[in-house]
Amino acid sequence: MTLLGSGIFKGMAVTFRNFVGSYFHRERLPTNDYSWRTEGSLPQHAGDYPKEEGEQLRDTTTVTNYSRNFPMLLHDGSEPMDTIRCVACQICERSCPPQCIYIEKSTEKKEDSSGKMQFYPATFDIDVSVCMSCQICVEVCPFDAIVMNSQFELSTPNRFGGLLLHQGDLLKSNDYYHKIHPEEAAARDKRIADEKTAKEAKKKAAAEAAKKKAEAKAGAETEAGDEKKEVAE
Amino acid sequence: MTLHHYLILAALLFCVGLMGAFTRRNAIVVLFSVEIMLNAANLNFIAFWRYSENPALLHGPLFTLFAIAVAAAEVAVGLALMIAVYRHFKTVDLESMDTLREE
Amino acid sequence: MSLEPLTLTDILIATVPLMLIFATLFAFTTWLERKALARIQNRIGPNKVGIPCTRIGLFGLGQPAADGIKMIFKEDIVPRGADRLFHLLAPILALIPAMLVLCFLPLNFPWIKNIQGLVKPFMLDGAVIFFFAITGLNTLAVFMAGWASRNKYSLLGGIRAVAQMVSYEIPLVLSAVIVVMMVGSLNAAEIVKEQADEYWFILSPWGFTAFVIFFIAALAETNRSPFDLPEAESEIIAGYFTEYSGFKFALFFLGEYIAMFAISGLAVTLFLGGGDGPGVTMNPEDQGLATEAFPGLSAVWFLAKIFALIAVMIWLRGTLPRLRVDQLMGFAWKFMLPLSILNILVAGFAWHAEQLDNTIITVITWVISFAVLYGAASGLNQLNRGKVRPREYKYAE
Amino acid sequence: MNEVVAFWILSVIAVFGALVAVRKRNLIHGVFALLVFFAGLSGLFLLLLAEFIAAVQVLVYIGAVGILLLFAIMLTERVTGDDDRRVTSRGWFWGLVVTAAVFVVLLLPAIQQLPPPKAAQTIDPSVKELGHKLMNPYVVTLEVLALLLTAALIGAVTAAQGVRMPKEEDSPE
Amino acid sequence: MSSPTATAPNYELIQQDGLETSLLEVSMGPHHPSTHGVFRMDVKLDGETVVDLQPVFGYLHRNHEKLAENMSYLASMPFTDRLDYFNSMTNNWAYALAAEKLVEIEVPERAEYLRVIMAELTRLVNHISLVGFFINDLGALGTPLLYAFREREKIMDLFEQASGARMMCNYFRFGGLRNDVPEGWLDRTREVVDRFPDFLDEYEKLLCENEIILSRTQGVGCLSRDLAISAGITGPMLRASGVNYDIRKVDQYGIYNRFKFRVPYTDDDVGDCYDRFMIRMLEMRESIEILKQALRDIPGGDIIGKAPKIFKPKPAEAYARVEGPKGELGFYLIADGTPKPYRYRVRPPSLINLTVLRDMCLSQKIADAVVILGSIDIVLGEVDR
Repeated sequence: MTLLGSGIFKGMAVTFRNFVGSYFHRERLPTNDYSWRTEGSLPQHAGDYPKEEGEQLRDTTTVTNYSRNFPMLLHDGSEPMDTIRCVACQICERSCPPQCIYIEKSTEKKEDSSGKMQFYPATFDIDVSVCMSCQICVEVCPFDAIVMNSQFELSTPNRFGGLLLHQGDLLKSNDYYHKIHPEEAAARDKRIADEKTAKEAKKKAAAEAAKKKAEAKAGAETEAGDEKKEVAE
Repeated sequence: MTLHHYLILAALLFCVGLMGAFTRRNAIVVLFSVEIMLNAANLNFIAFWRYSENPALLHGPLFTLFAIAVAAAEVAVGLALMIAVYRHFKTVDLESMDTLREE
Repeated sequence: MSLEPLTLTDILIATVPLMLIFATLFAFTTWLERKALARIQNRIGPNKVGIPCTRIGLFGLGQPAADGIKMIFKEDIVPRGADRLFHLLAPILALIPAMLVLCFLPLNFPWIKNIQGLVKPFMLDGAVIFFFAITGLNTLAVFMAGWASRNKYSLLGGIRAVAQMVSYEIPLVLSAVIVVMMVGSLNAAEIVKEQADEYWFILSPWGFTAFVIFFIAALAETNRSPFDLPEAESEIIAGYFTEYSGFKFALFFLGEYIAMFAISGLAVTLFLGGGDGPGVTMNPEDQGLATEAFPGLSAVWFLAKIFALIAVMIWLRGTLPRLRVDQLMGFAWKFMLPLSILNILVAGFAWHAEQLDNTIITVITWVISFAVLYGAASGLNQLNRGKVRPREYKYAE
Repeated sequence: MNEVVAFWILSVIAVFGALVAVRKRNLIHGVFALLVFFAGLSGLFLLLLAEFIAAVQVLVYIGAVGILLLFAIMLTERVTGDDDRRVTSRGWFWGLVVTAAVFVVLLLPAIQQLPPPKAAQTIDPSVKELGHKLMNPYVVTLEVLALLLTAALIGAVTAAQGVRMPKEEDSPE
Repeated sequence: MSSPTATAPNYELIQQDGLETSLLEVSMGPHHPSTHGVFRMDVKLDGETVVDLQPVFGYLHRNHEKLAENMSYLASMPFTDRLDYFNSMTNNWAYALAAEKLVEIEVPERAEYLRVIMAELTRLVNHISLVGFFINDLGALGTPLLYAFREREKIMDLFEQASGARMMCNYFRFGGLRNDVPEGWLDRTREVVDRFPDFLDEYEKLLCENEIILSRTQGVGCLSRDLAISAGITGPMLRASGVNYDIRKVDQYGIYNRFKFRVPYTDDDVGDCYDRFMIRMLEMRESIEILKQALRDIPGGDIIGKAPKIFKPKPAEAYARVEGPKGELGFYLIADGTPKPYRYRVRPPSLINLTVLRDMCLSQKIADAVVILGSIDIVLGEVDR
């Protein structure tokens, strides 16, 4: 026979241990008390909310490597619009599940960062009140032009216009990307570089092959009949 | 304060109760009225005891105590009867319970 | 004895500090409860509101004041179908009895000695029975609120509250009867004096049983967890005060906490020796007034004991889920009532045994009564429990 | 002085409560008015130094009878009374006449025949004494009362329960 | 909506002869504190006893299935997160399985292990918060719930580190996973998993022997084995009704055949709330066993298989199901050769488990109705889709 009400006493022992433990073991507390921090290290405090339309908040980003909130557009150089990676191919617009991206293609081409003539987006809007942060646009982008930003504090006094991000709001430099997602950015850059070198190597190889072929062709035109025979076999 | 004040008050309360019992047709209100009358009587007991020659005998409070107990029993039984009546007649209106009246 | 020597000043001296002190304690208790519950749940609790216009937190001690200000300025909404008069009266009626019974607690505040007349508030000869009579009024307030709101959840809450309070009043009173039997008086001061002379009643087996029954019934009377069915949030929103907002809600809240103080105070008076404690001697001839090491010590002891009980209430609230309505009733009628009646019998026998003034007999009585009470409690528990027990489960590979 | 003020306040409360209780259409309001009357009366008992009776008055009337009435009303009637049914009985006029007559008859002896009022003695009532009295001369009464209450309890339960039809055995708990 | 086979006794109101008692109709919800979302129960009460109960749902209907039929296969992946928003990982898995069946993609070894790890972590998250909510429905003041959320937070942090989001993970892809877990993630997971049993011990001590919880849950909301089977109940609820059926064992999808784990079930035909609560508590321990084995054996390598660049399956149909924390979660796809599915259908365990609500609640108390609803473990995102 167990003690009368033993189950209740056990439960009370557990809550008592948690009561005491919450004073001594910080890891027991699931909440963060920001008031413990000093003024400067607060991520956000109430006075900082934007008071005027268009006013942006201080940089608010999280630290984990894959954190994502809303997409941003990457550019490589100092002048955002001159070095924008996006070529307005509109793949992301088509594959966006909630259809929150709106792109207008430019009518004429412009030089991109690598000096190639490309189209660029005349308009690139993302309605972040619709966006569900799914990252599909990032995955489908063949130019690595759109990646996820981790800035989470987007509150604005204007609930219609303020949540429609335009190209200017979305453009962020590659350095910023490196800052917020170092691992991911490094991997991505490495892949781009690899692809580039591979492409160049391939091109070179192709060129060489073409050259060789041309040479071979030139050199072996006499044996054409035999080769044809071989191919046929 | 004198005894007369209390006696007049008790008479007034008793008559209020009496009026309720005579003029209302809802049985529960009649029960209220009976309670008011009983309480007026209790007030008389206590007042007489307070102004009596020998209060140490405690007759007044004792009688009131018994009266309150009986009244409590009365309310309980009365309400039970009322529910039984309601079950039968679907009302506690005293005027519609007239099955004994000759037509 | 007569009412005449009492002047208005005396009345004010006796009541105003009492009301102020308990209102302050109420504010403190809300803070304490929020803080303690937060810590039990591994949260931090209120810690921001301190001195206005500064960043000094003071552990959030300003929170009750902030809450109060918020409550006052909130819109007071009365539902369209509601009975406006009763909707207004109910919270007031909930507060008044709770405030009223505070003056029956034998609190030896220093200024009480300055009162001219012989009558001291708690010297009422039938203080204990007055206490129970007036606490019973709370039921009406709850019913009134539930009925006047014209809301189904409110009505359910109100009816639950009435059924619960009426049922638990019986074990509450029956366990207090034991103390009254032992002392032979309904006078709170005399009960305290008796305990100071002999022993605190919680230390005897029957006293302990009575205390446990009393405490459980007190939880039910004040609608505290695990008996907070009338305001069961997960079932009937907020029960009888679903339709209350603003200051009326605050009044309910206040009434509930004051009732907690009052009933804990009665438990302290009946079982925990009232203001008795180190440094306090009760004077037999001076009707409950005590000689103290410094003025107010006895009141401090009293309040400390009240807060100990309230801490247990908070602790229970943080731990337990609530009962179901039929289990609640079953617990009152099938467990608490038989046990408290048996307890009265045991206490009666024990009292006669103690009159013999023989140590051996006393010790034997104590042991036997403990065994009887514990056996009866477990037996009743077994009977009521039925087949409810932890089960074994199978595993498939 | 205190006593006079208290008496007048309490008697006004009591009379007002009683009047509202018997005149109000809305029965729930009526019950609460009745409870106000009981409370006022209990205050009067306290004024007459019958404190135990005052406590019992609150305990029994306000605590128990009030709740009982509330439940009975909720079980039986349309409570608000805002339909246009007549609430007074047919013979209400004669009832009022009889009431007035009784009032006069009751007042006459109080005014005329009693000896002139005298001041109350100073008494020191104790609950203990009351208890002793209950045990010593009135113990039989007390026992009979207990019996009566038990009988009333049983009677009330039987009367209110009615004749239960024999039900199918699968009626749920 | 009544259940397919109503075997509950036909409740007749006790009409005490003459004393008219009318039923109290209470509409619990859609904004009721304990209907777990926008769910409504039209309850008819006789006193406190439930005489009739009508579940009303659809307040959260978002046209999930039709939407998915109008977008590419990949694009509905993030929408599956929003079905049962507690368990986005298992939802993803079920959908990925169905798509993989359509085109027959091989999933790399490491991805399979990671999938199992994610699914079992999800199960922990779901069960622990369900138990918390359940005890909250019983009337506790949130203490068990907050303990549960403290532990849930740790797992959510793991999810965020791996996938970038805490709840809407969107982590699975056809043929594998979106990205590899970051460095050190496995060690952190091991740490969390190793600590979890300590928490469970504490939790069991707090709850499992508490007399009030026992008496509130035992004999409440009984679901017989026959009714459970014929109503199509799955998951812990079915096992609590005495049927040993776990899709992880039956189908052995993924690599579940490599792990040694047991499936708790009850033998007696009671199936009350206590059983459902305890089965979930016990299942968490088994999940921890699976997690330990998976974290021990996980190999390196690729995390995504050779998936076609444009997902355009040949005309075919596929049904894939997983043992979600709430029951059998299935996705049924018909491909017609275009990049969009011709038909897309979800078998939501929450909805199908909810169908027996009425049968379980009849002739119980109103307080029990809330508890029974809590023990079914519904998420309205999945019920209404």
